[in-house]
Amino acid sequence: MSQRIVPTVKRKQIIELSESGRRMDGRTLTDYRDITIQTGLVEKAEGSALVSIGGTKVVAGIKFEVGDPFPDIPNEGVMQVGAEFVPFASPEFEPGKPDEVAVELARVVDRGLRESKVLDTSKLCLIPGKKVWIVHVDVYILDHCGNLIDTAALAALSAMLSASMPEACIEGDAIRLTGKRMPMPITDIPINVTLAKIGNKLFVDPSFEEEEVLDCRFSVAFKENGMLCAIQKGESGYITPEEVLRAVEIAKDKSQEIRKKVVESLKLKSDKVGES
Amino acid sequence: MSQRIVPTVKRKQIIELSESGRRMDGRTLTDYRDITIQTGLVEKAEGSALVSIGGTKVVAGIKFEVGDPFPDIPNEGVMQVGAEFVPFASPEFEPGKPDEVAVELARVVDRGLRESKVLDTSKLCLIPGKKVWIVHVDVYILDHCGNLIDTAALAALSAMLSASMPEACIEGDAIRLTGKRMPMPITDIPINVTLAKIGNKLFVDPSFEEEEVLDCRFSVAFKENGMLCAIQKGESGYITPEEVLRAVEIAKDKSQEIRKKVVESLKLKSDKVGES
Amino acid sequence: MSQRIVPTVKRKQIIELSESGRRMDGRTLTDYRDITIQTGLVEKAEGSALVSIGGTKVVAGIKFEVGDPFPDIPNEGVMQVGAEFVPFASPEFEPGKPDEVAVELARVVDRGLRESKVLDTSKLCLIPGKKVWIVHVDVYILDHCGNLIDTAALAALSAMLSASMPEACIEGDAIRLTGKRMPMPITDIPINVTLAKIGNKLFVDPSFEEEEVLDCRFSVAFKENGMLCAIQKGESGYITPEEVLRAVEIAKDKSQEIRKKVVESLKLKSDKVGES
Amino acid sequence: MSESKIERLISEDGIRCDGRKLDEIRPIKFQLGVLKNTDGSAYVEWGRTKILVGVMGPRESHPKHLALSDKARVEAYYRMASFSVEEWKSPAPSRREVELSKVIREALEPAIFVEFFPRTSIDIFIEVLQADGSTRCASISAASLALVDAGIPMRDLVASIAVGKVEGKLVLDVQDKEDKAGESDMPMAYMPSKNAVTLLQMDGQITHEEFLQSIELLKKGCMEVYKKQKEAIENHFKSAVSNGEEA
Amino acid sequence: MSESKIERLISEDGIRCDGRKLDEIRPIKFQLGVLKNTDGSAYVEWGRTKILVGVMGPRESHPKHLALSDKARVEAYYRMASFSVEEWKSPAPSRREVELSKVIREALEPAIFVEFFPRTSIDIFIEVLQADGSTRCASISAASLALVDAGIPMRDLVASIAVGKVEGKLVLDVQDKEDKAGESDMPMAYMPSKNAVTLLQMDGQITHEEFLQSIELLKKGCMEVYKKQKEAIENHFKSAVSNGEEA
Amino acid sequence: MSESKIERLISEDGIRCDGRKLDEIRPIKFQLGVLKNTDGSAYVEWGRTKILVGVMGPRESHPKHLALSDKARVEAYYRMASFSVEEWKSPAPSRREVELSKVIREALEPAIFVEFFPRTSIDIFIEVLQADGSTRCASISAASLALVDAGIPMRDLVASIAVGKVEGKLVLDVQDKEDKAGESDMPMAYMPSKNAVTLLQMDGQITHEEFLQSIELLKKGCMEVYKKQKEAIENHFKSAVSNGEEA
Repeated sequence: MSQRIVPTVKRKQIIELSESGRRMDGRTLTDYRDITIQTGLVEKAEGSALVSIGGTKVVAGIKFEVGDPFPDIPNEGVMQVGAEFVPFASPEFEPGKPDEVAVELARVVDRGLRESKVLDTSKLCLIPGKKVWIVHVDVYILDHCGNLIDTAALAALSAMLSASMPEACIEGDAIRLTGKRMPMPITDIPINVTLAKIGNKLFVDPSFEEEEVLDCRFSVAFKENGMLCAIQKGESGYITPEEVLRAVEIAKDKSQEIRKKVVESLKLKSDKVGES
Repeated sequence: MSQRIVPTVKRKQIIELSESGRRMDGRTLTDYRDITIQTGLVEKAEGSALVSIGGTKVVAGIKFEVGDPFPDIPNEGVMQVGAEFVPFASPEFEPGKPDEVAVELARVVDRGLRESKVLDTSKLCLIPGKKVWIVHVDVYILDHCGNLIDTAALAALSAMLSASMPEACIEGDAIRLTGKRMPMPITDIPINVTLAKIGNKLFVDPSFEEEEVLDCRFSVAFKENGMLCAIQKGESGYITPEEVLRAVEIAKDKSQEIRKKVVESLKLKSDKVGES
Repeated sequence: MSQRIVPTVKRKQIIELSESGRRMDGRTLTDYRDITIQTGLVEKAEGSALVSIGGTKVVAGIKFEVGDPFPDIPNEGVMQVGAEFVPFASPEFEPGKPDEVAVELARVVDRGLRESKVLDTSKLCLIPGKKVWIVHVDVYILDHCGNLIDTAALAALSAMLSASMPEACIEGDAIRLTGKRMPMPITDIPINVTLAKIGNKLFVDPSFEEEEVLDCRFSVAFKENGMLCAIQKGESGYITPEEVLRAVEIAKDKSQEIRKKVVESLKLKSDKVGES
Repeated sequence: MSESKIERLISEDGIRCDGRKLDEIRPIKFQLGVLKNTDGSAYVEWGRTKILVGVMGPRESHPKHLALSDKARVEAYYRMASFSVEEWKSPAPSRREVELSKVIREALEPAIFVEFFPRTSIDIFIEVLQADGSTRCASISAASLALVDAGIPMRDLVASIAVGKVEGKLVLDVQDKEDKAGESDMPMAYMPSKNAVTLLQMDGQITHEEFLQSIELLKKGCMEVYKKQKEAIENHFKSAVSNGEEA
Repeated sequence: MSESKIERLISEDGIRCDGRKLDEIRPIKFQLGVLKNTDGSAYVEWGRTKILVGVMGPRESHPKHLALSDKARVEAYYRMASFSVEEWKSPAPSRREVELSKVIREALEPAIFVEFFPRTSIDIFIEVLQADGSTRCASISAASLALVDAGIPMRDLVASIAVGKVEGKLVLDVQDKEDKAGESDMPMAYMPSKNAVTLLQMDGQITHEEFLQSIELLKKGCMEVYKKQKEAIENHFKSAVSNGEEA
Repeated sequence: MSESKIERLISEDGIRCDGRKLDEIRPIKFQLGVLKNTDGSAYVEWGRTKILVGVMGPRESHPKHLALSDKARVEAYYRMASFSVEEWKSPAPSRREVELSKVIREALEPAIFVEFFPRTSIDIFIEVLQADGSTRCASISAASLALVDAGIPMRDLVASIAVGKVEGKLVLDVQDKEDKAGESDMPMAYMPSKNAVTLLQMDGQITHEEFLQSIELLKKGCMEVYKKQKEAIENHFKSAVSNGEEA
């Protein structure tokens, strides 16, 4: 039998501390831990980024592949998002066990990118109806100290923003790579912000120990223009509609803060994105 | 260790009762339980049927797909039969465990349909040697109260009999669906009849409790013209050659009875089938 | 918990006996057990061989299939080597469990054949860039009494040496088989020799009981011209560089002995191989 | 997605392609106790969406090492029949089915008194016979009834519905056609008496203002589903009593 | 199926393409005790069909929770080598192999005194090296001998053979070519001393009259196989004795 | 393999395409203690090859029946990230990854005092972030350091390197380009203080004379890697002490 030592003592501590607006690691309820973004680590990938939020570490890589379009959108490229839990990231990850947590993570990261139309897939068509670029966006969880969704989303985004794509030349039915590179057709910088509900408080960017005692998780992604582009409530607790509204308000502010960080880290001309 | 409470007491009761030609649920040895056939439940499928025999409930659906022919029969469509055990159908079915019982069920249903040539696959060719219709016939076991084979076979058959197929228009190498529907090329109404051997008696349409104590199962399928088109003995007991002959005699009668029921339920003009 | 009765007593016996140059089954340290090679057992395969070394028995079969070339070598056929452990070969093999031991075995056999260029894949192209012969070389372990690698490698080699391939006729984009057979483009007779290190002695062709107590396994393959074409150290012990050199010396001699045996068994004109 | 955009999904006077008003839900028909081999079951027809739910448990956990010492282990299995969608679907669970199984479980577990049944399992099996939009909402709503049918004590029923944005307008209870052509989809699951949101997801793009409106619309929609759930329970037990048998 | 129909499989005077009469079985060669690491084994060459069978057990069940408290658990694993058939076959078990494993187990289990060995497993591993028709019959017949070789007490040997309908005529012991071109295939397994049919299957189309004739022909064929099985056992134990060793 | 042979990989004065001499190794940078959730970890940049290794254990074996009564059970899992190679790689482990996991485990286990930790597991997880040749050598060398970081007692460090034959010449520490165009690849793992070869493989064709030279070159190369490993350990514990914390 699985021995779940319900960390009731720790939960009590965390809630008590939160009454005075503070957390175990010294943060306020709306603080993120330190965020670092390093791009270009994997030179063989079309784009890559190593992102950490506090101790949580995720690497993302982008690979291009020539493939078939979906029959219903024959002139658009395909973006495929995958998430892998490297077993050394946490004692709880077992090798080779595809897990609903990894599936959910991949799909939430995917939706954040896809629904904001971060990638203009109409520009990834090679031979209409026949061949398109498949863009693989894979995130690998290297160290799990809480808030995987935001870290993974940020890694995937940073890898895409820093990526260049192969230039292809179409000669009849043949696709020839010129060996040159061109920028990716990126149109937005969507940012995902996750909060934990513990007791009746909301904790931005929950740490591992906060996640162990949370009621539920709430993630929301914002486009540059402030529109919401993805929401995901997670875990087996509940949240009130009023808390949802509050969470969205907080997340909106934090998303702008993080987007600024991304723009600075990647030395993007923020206004340039959106034109592609 | 698996605790098999061998139901010896129940077996004794069932055998004793059968001496006077009766069964636990009041039937004679050659009675079927009530049979109901409801078609058209799944409008999105090309054909569908919900069939119950007593408490046993199976839904079948037909889907068409354009696909490649088998190399050795390049001008014929392909029929693929699958069987899924929905875990709520029985406490013994586990989620996601593909099981030899499901495989046997699918293959027995398949043979009953295939060997009777119920579907004229030569009429399912789209582009000779290149593209044909793949006809998926999938049965889902919803409630298991005994005699899955007959119920599943009847559900698959009823779904096929009630199905219509998409009309396709070939323009060069392109296949265009007109949006219209046309009847399926059905050529027979094969009926499968299953008996259980318990002691030295044969029980038509065994119930779940009869199946728990049976020696073996014997299934035989008949075409409209009375020819046998499939036999399957099942389970780890034996049957004598004499009992086999007796079982076939009984099954032949029952198959006609059930075929009549099918024709009435589906309002088929029985004589029309076979012409297609 | 897995009960590993470490056979320390047996190990001690084996080492003591080896001091006087002898082994439990009467062999010297450099003797192979009896080798038998029977080809042509499976007439339906393009080539087949049943090889035994002592009690170890392996059957190999060759099948040809038309398939796609690898994109980076578009004008060469493809050789695929597989290894299956039939569960009756050893009480330790479980049905359906793909095992790292089988994977290693297949890859070591593969490398022995591939690196010696035993098969001239450039002669297996059908339609340049489009269709080539896929040559399946599958070994099935039937009885495991030690030294699987050498037995499997010898079975695979013998099957290839005894194989003939289908003659194909290219008519435009169509491939027609003439029904005739032609010899395989074989260019070498690589031989794999395996030694076990037990204590500070090297044992050629280890038996099952020797394998149970070995420190490590060392396999090396030689081409006809004496060049080394594959090495694999195995198991969780070590070997010194000096022992490695000694092992290679011994193996070189043994490889010539076994090659002679192969040539005789298959009635090959040894000088003919290498011309193809 | 392949729907031609020329076909309007909402008419100028705010009527949707199936005749509904913007905030009108589809006809919903719940039925309890429809399966014989489960501890509880329910069937729902929600427009053309048709789903069967069976509950097994509380029962011994299998394998045992997965049992929890302080509460029941709840699992949900959301599966679509191969013929339930436009294109034939392989029976192997897709990543979508895996994720939906997880969020459905998380939507239902807060409603169950899991602490009453330590060391046991409660398995919720969902089979979508026909999918025409909002299958997760219909699944959650029907599963609540199957849990009631199984006699498992609940804090409240979980009612669920989705709001979508179609041609710039918020619409309640999106069907498949609207979902595919629409700009967003936002399903919510809600326990009214607890004011508890147990599922909330969103795809697509909406403004903050639309988000606020959506939440209101979702609450209204959930209350309507909740009412239908209660009626279904009442009818079920009434007929059980009149039949002189246990439900 | 790709066989041209112009080639006649049965000549006018009732001789089949391999020279046999309609009710004549192929040359069958059984051999016991062919493997070293099993508890029992057998090899059969049945025409060009070649099959190895190994039996492990009775031995401790693994995993333990599958053990049965009142009898041995019998499992059969029927597998075809990748090179055993015309086209290369992937080693992953096909649905056909899964079904055949089941019916072969069910054909053999009635012959074994399983009640003598509660809590144990008896595993029957079958490897088809070359398939030329009637592989399930050859497997069952050879597995019976492997069980004998393993010293497992049996009620009787199980003998098995198939009848087919080819060009309108019933023929005994169908080979691959006849099976593929033929109108039906009907394998049976039989314990003569018990008058017990332990396997019976049929594919294709036959009249009631042909069915009755087939059963008779199958009984005759099984008796011939049975005789060959007994001879093989006798030869095996005779040579074991003359070698002064245990079989 | 698709490399055009016209491009020379070694210049006339014996300089390789990346500027190295024939017996010169690439820049190697080891770092210990890079992960938070492991018992020990290491990161290596070996030319452009980049690998992370995490060690978990000694810890309770799971599942328990795999535990060994007389020693720790060592497992290695070598995996390549999907983006680590030229073409996108499916995350499902390939046969190559399975074999490499085995030989890496067998290269490391002789160095570990496994007999100190009966009934436990030591799991070595290797993630290749970028592969540019010699990934197994880099993995083994880095894993040795991760084991040290985990405080697991070792007989010696295992240092590993490969020799290749390129354009007829033996070269030390092959990178990807040389491996693919080269005539052979021969990786070795070595515990210098024990004079113990724990891994040795070879692909390709070499003469006996070249084989003898390769072994010498490999020993020299391993000694250089060994030196770098020791430096990395020293630096790590020095900085740990200066930070006043446990490594």
